[in-house]
Parts: sequence; structure tokens; C-alpha cells
Amino acid sequence: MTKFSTLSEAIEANVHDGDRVALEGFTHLIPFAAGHEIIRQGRRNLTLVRMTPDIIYDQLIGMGCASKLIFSWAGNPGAGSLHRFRDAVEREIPGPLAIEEHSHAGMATRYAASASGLPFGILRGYAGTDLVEVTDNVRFVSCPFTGESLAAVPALDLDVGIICAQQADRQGNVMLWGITGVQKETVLSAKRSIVLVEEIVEHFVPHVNGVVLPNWVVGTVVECPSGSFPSYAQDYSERANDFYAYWEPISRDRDRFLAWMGEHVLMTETNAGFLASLDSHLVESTRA
Amino acid sequence: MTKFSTLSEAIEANVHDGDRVALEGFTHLIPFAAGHEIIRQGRRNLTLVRMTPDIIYDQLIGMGCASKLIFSWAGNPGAGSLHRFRDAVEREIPGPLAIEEHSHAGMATRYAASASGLPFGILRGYAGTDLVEVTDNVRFVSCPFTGESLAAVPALDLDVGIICAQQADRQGNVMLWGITGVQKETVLSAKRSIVLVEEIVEHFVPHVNGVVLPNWVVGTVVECPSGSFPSYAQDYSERANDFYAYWEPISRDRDRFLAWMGEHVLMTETNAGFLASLDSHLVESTRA
Amino acid sequence: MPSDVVQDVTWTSDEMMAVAAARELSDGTVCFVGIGLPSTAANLARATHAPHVVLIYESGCIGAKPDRIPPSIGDGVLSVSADAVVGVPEIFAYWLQAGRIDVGFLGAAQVDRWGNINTTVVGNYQSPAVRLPGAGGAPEIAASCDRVIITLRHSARGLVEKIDFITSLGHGDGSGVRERLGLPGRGPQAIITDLGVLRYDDSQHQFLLSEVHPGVGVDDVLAATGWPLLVADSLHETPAPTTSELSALRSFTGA
Amino acid sequence: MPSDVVQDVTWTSDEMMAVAAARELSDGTVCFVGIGLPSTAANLARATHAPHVVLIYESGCIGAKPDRIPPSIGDGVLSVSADAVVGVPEIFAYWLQAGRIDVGFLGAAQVDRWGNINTTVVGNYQSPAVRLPGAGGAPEIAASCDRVIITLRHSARGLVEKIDFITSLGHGDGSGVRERLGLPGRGPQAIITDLGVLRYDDSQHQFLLSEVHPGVGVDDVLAATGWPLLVADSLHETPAPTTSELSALRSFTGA
Repeated sequence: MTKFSTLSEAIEANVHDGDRVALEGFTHLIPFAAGHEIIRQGRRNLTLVRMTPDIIYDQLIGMGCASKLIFSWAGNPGAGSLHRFRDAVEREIPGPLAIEEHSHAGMATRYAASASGLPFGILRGYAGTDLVEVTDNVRFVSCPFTGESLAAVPALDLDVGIICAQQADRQGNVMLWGITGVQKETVLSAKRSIVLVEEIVEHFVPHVNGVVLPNWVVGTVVECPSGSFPSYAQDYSERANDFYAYWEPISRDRDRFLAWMGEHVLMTETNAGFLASLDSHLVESTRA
Repeated sequence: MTKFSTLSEAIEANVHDGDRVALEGFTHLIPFAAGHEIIRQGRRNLTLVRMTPDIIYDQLIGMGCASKLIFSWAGNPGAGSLHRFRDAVEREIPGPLAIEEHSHAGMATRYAASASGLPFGILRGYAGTDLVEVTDNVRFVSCPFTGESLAAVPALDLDVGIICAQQADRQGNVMLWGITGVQKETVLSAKRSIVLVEEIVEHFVPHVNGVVLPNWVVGTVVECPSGSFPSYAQDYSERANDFYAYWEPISRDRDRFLAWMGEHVLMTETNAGFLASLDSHLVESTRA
Repeated sequence: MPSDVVQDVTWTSDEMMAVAAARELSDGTVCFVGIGLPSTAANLARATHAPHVVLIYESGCIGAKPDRIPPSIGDGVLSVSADAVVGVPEIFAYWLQAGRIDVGFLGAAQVDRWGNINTTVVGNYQSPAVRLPGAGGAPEIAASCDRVIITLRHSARGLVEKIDFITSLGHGDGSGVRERLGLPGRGPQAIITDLGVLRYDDSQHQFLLSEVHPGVGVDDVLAATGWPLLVADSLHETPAPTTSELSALRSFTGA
Repeated sequence: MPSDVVQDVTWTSDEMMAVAAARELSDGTVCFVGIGLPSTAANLARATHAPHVVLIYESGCIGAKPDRIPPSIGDGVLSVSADAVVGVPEIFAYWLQAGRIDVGFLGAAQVDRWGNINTTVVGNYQSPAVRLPGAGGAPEIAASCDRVIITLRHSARGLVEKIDFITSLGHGDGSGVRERLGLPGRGPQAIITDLGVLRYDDSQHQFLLSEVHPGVGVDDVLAATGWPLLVADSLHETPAPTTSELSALRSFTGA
């Protein structure tokens, strides 16, 4: 059954050094605030998992929280590279970062296998690519009926799955809508889950394309408005596209990055504090 | 791209003797009217596919349209046996009926594999059951990562998939909602598809739990109000529960069955004609 | 558990069976429900001692809260009242197979002393005496739910020495086949009939008669069982239905 | 195709590239679209000659009809305007893998004469000179779409003799590897750059220079290509952007 708690309590109780953790979100509903809190609490040796690691993973990597990344596309969408990620992979700054990379289809298959309680999933993929050469986690199986060779990837079982959603109700059920990505699978693949919601409501108004996670599969709910900033929560906020461009030169320079993280993350205590620390032009006009 | 046609044209053009055909529906949205039209047109040697063959499959079997049934649960839900199905299996009346049976989970996996363009799907199922002994279409594969043995079932590729839905728009997109079962998978598993809709609308009002099939994956749309009777279309009709009890003694007696089929199906030409031929108490009060 | 027992109210053996089945569900239990007695029992539990029991129907309805007993597993009242409605592939993969369900209710045409279930054929598979509906969701419910409760009317034709077809695996021959196959669930734990309750005994590796319903003799049960049924040391009488259980049950069934 | 060509309007080479890419899409084409130039080209096609082109974004948006170029593949304007929004596992399994997509657009950091694509690393994988974003959806887009269109700016650093890593398979070494692997799609058919268009030639088993954009010389293209690029017999000049193409494009990009 769902627990309700503050963000700092939720991270403290659920995310431990060495855990395999996904903060998922496919452009939409990315749990930035949870990443900031993991940085504040100084977690180390995390295996970070995500299809599309973006700025918040750049921050976690740059701040030394991660020793491994499992992913399929690492970039600052529309704006450029993740320079902290690149520094880790290219130059072991701030330390070595092991990587295991897949295709999106492979990662989605891995999440779905884990949500299904299967040890692996199959797809028609990876064939003829060098991805197969650089990981032991893509193998091939033969169809027992046709003999066709198909790629097999292991289930992506998580210690902790963290997502954002628009709403929880007072019973701890969670609802999200819009682009729902692999949010459901992230919760269902995880031993422990944390869901940051825009608001807690008395009763849901059922929503087109709504995904409801019942309270008996949800771990901890945190009310955290704008917890996805600079990503967005459909019908609550707009994506802060400017922030992604703004991040590029900060990320590029490690000293500037560290100063920024100090001022905006380490020196603030909550997501509200983080948002208040930013230049108002980055934040304003993102509320729907 | 979707074609629009009458029911008789749609069946004539798409369902051929010897085809593998599914008329799917999980209690909700069962395409009875299409089954009646297949009977009127006298199709033979069909391989009928369905998770839950019910009255309309009893009728197709009793009228000699089918030579094989692939299924997971054959009954008149809440009311008893399918006597025409039983007569075919127990006594080869009106002729022999080959059967291939699975569990629901296995059938769902087979549909999902076919919709995914895979030759097979895997599940943790069938282990220790005699189902494995009576079909060649359940095999076992080893997980290439853990060595665990898992059941494998072949994709359920269809010649024709037939479903009901609540609405199509004028561009031939289809929308259904409520219990959506394996309706989407049925269309996506089929070379040719027919969708019977309650009405054709100018524009969809997006619906909670709505499934939209875009016109480029939909074959033929037939406007056929109450095409699912005695099943139902949520927000258009109520399930005619009385009909399921009413069917039991008709199905039990082959002569009575044949007389009923003659009067209500063979002697009528359309679904409206079929409905008008029934005692009004069976039909009335099923419109929502 | 039941406190307001009144023995002068009459009830049928089917009502006793439904009440006994409902009592197996504690509050908050997540329950995979088929149509018929299981649906009645689960809804009775929800209306009485277990208001937060979670009902999952294989049609894809999660957390259904019907205000009447649905006549089918795909009734509109289920989808409208559910917390979530998902597709059938998802309900079996993400919810049942993944081991998220506490209790699965299963019916049986035949069951043996190890809780193996036949719902496929009476007689030979290729030329059956009676062709039954088949497996439905049962094989994987039996494999993946944490525990399974079997309900059927008690007769020597139903509780048999040897079943004709294993549709759903219980405890095999009692020698640990579930463990060898790596099945996630613990398998059938109770067989609830109109005469009493049998419970699986892990040390004796078979079902034992554990409760007899009021007015039923142990000999009646043994005579209606097709194998030499062992009696548990803890044998006792099932508490009679309470007035609140009966009134809730009858409000559903219109009796 | 373009009828209202006016040579006195100026346009950039990036605009020419977007226009050339848009022209590859005929009306009704079902198109898997990534962000950046592919999204611009597909939306330009939809705004001009191909109003019924179907845009599919890997975020799960099917039939998106954005009124502006979305800055990301998961932009709110995509889900709100889509015919359907599905989960990411479904978009890859039921829609891409099942072979329902006509055209996939892919970008490339490096591409070779067979249309093999690298978006993973420049240099050695274990200690890369430049770490690139990685695969994303590309490997399966390259495998399963009926045809693939590659877009990148033309340079000898991008169009190379040998790519450092095969992220997405094109035509291998031209010896029929796609057929041997049983890949459902026909693979890359066009490489569209800011200088011209290369098309795959099935008899010569490699990409040939097929079109040069207005104002570009063949020698310019050959000099900017890292392998000895063969020129097609049918070489011709790309028709210049029309005013309607340019005005539609500029209304998206705010240029």
C-alpha cells in the first residue's frame, strides 16, 4: 500500500548506495526533483537506468552519484551533448562510468519483460549491429516453431523506479496521462517505487489515455508540484525548452557545472527552493 | 485505407472457405451479426479462432461452417454448455471438428506475438498441465540468461479478424472503449479485417480507455447498429443476459437449433431483420 | 470472526459455501475472480468484513467495485467501476504472471486429493464422454497466484481418485512438483464445498477435511469424496452464516 | 512535382535539404519521425504535397498533427493532436516491429557507401574520442521500416570510407546481408544532404550521387565525401524549393 511522504524522506528510505535506479520519463514527466534530492543526499555507486538519459542524468553523473549507466540514447534533446556524461565516458571525470547500451526497442522489451515477471524478452532487433559486440546482455534465441533467430534481452529488474505523474488520490492510487512512455513498466519492474505527483486529489476524473496505477503496486507518493521541471506534466505545465538550451554551456564547463549545482541544488533543500533559485525567465510561463 | 461497405459485401469480399477467422470479443463487443452473415453465405472449412467461443461460435459450428476451432474456453457464460460445439467434439455432428486448445494467457500471448510481427511469444505457463500433451503448439524454450524453462506458443496469424467497435469516423478510423480485450490485437494479427460499428461519426470525442485504430490498419468498416447483440456495446447497449439463458434449450436440441437458425438467420437478410425476427422481450431494454 | 451467529435463520448449502469462501479473503487481499461462486464470494467479502478486497477480472478490470453480481466476467458494471481497465494481454502478463495476485478462485469439474483440476474433458481427450469448456485463465491462475481456493459442490464424481485431464496443476502427486517446475505460487490451499472445507496439509502432502458445515456429518463428507479422505486433527464445525453475511449475500442474488 | 519554382528567392542549404527530404514522402506515407530535420521534413510534406502523411513518434504518438515543429519527440503538441497515444513498448512492438511503417528517417554522425550508420562513438568504443548519444530507436527503424531515408550535412567526416561503429545496419558490405539476416525492410534508399541526394543502387550495391542541389557542383560533392563516390547515369539537379515550400517551412521554423 502506498505511503505518503516528503521527497527527502522518500529518497532517504528507498534509494541506497549501489542500487539499480531508474528515473524514467520520455520527454514528459521526467522526475528531475528526485534526481536533485539524490544528489543532495550524496548517493554513490548507483546503476542508473533510463531509455533517454538527459539533463538530470548528466547532473547525477557529473556529481559522482553513478558508477554505471544502462541506456539507449543519451543526449540533451534538441540542444546537444550531455557533457558530464561524455566527460565520464571519454575521460573518467569525475570517475569511471561503466556503460551498457541498447536500442530503444531493446530497453522497452526489457522493461516489459520485467513488468511481466519474465526473465527475458524477445524482439526482432540488434541484428547486424555492433551493439551485440559490446554487451553480453543481447543474445539470440531460435523460434521453436520456425527456427527464426530473434534477439533476447534480460528483464530490467530495478531496485527503485521513480516517475512523475499528474495526480494521486488520497488512497494512494496514481494517475498519469499524455505521453506515458514506460512509466507503468518502471513502477512494475521495481522492488520499490516513488511517484512524484503534481497534486493529490480527492477523486480522479478519469482521463483520456489515462494510466492508473492502483495503490497496492505503488510504493511512496510525494506531492511535488513542478517536480518534472524543466520537463513537463501535461495539463499542469509546459516544457521549459529554454532550459535545455541554457544547460548546454553550463554542462560543457565542469567548473561552471559544479558552481551551478552548488548554487541551485546543493544549497537548496526542496524542489520549491530549487525553482526559486533559478532566473525567473526560465521558470515563468511554464505553468499551463 | 479503410473501405466502407455493407455487412454482406464485407463478408463476401473478405471471408473465404478455408480461412482462419477470428470473431473476437471478451463478453463485450462480440460480432454476432458477422457470424450470422457467414452462416447465411454458407462458408465452409473455416478455422475459427477465439479465446472465448460462445453462442455465435456454437451457431457457426452447428451450421457446419467450421472444421477446426482454436480456443481457450468454450461455453455459454453463466448459462451452461455450448451443445452444438459439444455435439461436434463428442459425436462429430454435423461433422468432425478438430480442436486446438490453450489457456487464456497462451492465447493472449499468441495474439500479442502476431500483432508484434514475431513468430512466437513466451509466457510462464502450461507447466505441469496435460494441455502440453494434446497440442504441438506449446513448446518450451530456455532463457538464454537464467536457463529457466518457459512456454512458447506460435503467433496467431489470421486471414481475417472481425470485431465490433462503438464508432468509426468518416476517414475510417475506429474507436472502441470499455472492455477492449484482444480487439486491437485481432485487427493487427489479421491480413484482412472487418469492423462492425454502432455508428459513423463526424469526429471522435476522445474517450476514457479508448482504443483508436487508425484507418491505415483497418480493412473494412460496416455500420451495423446492435451488431453485437446479445453481447453489448458500452454506452450503446446493455448485454441481453436473458438471451444467454434462452439459448440453452435451443442449443441442446439439434432439430430445434436448426429450426431456430432457419427462422432467425437464414430467412433474414440483415442484422436489422434478425433483430426484428426475435421476440421483442429479448431485444427491448438492451438499448442504453 | 462472525459474532452475530443466529442458528434459527435457515440458509442453503450453497449459501454456506459462498460465505465460507468469502471468509477466506482478508481485507486488502488482491483477488483474481471468475464468474459464478468466486465472484459472489469476493463481492460478499467486500460487502462485509473485507471492504478493501481488490477484485481483478480476466476481462482486464482491475479493482472493480460492482454494485450487483455481474452475470459475466465482461459486464459493463465491472469496467465502469474499475480503478483501471487494461487489455487482456496485459492483465495476464503484467498482473497475473508477474505475481501480483494474492488469491485465485478456481472452479473444477474434477479435483483430486492434491488439488489438481480438470475442466477440460470427462473421459478420453480424443473422444470425450463430456466435453467441458476448457482451461480459460485457470492454468496460469493456478501457477502464479500466491494461493488458490477451489470451489465446487461436493460429490464423488467431482472429488475423484484420479482426474481425467490435468487442466490446472495443483500439487501434482504431492512430491514437490511445483518446486521442481519453479512455479511462483503456493498452489491450492483450500477446497470449499457445500459440505465443508478441505485444507492442504504440507506434511501429509494432500488435502485433509478441516471443517464441516453445520448439520453435515463427517461420514457424509467421506461418502461424497472419491478418495479416502483423511481428517485433520483440527477438524471443527464451520461457523454458521451470520445474519449480516446472509443479508449481504441475498441482496446480491435477489434470494 | 514543384511547379512554381522561382530562382530569385534565396534559401539556405539546410532549407534545400529539408525540402528535398519532404519530397521523398508521398501522400499517405506512414512515417517514423525523429526530432530535428526528419520532423521538419515530415511536417513540411504534410503542409504541402502530402496532407495525409502519417507521422509516428517513438514517444507513442500515432498520427500526430502538430501545428508547429515540436522541439522534442515527446512534446505535448504531439500527444494532444495524435489519433492515438500508446505506450513505448507498444509503439516498438505492434507498430514498428510488425512492419507497419513505410518510411523511417534517420540521422547519422557517420554513414558509409552502404548506408550503415554510426551514432554511437567516434574512435574506439572502449575509449572513444567522441561519445555520441547512441542508438535510440534507430537499429530497429533501420531493420523494420519498408525504407529508410538518411539525412545529414555533407562532409568527409560524416560520409566516410569506414564507420567506427555499426549502430544501425544499412546494406552491410553490399553483399546481401539484409536478406541473410531476414530483415523485413529494404533498408536505406536515400541519403539526403545539404549538397545533394544519394540513392542506393541495387545493381552496383552502393549509394550513387543522384541529384545535386542548385548551385552545387559534382566536384563539390565528391570532395566532401570520404569514399570514391560513384555518380549515377541519371544525375540531375534537384528542383529548387518552391515559394510554397519555403513559406511553409519558414512558418514552422520562424525563419
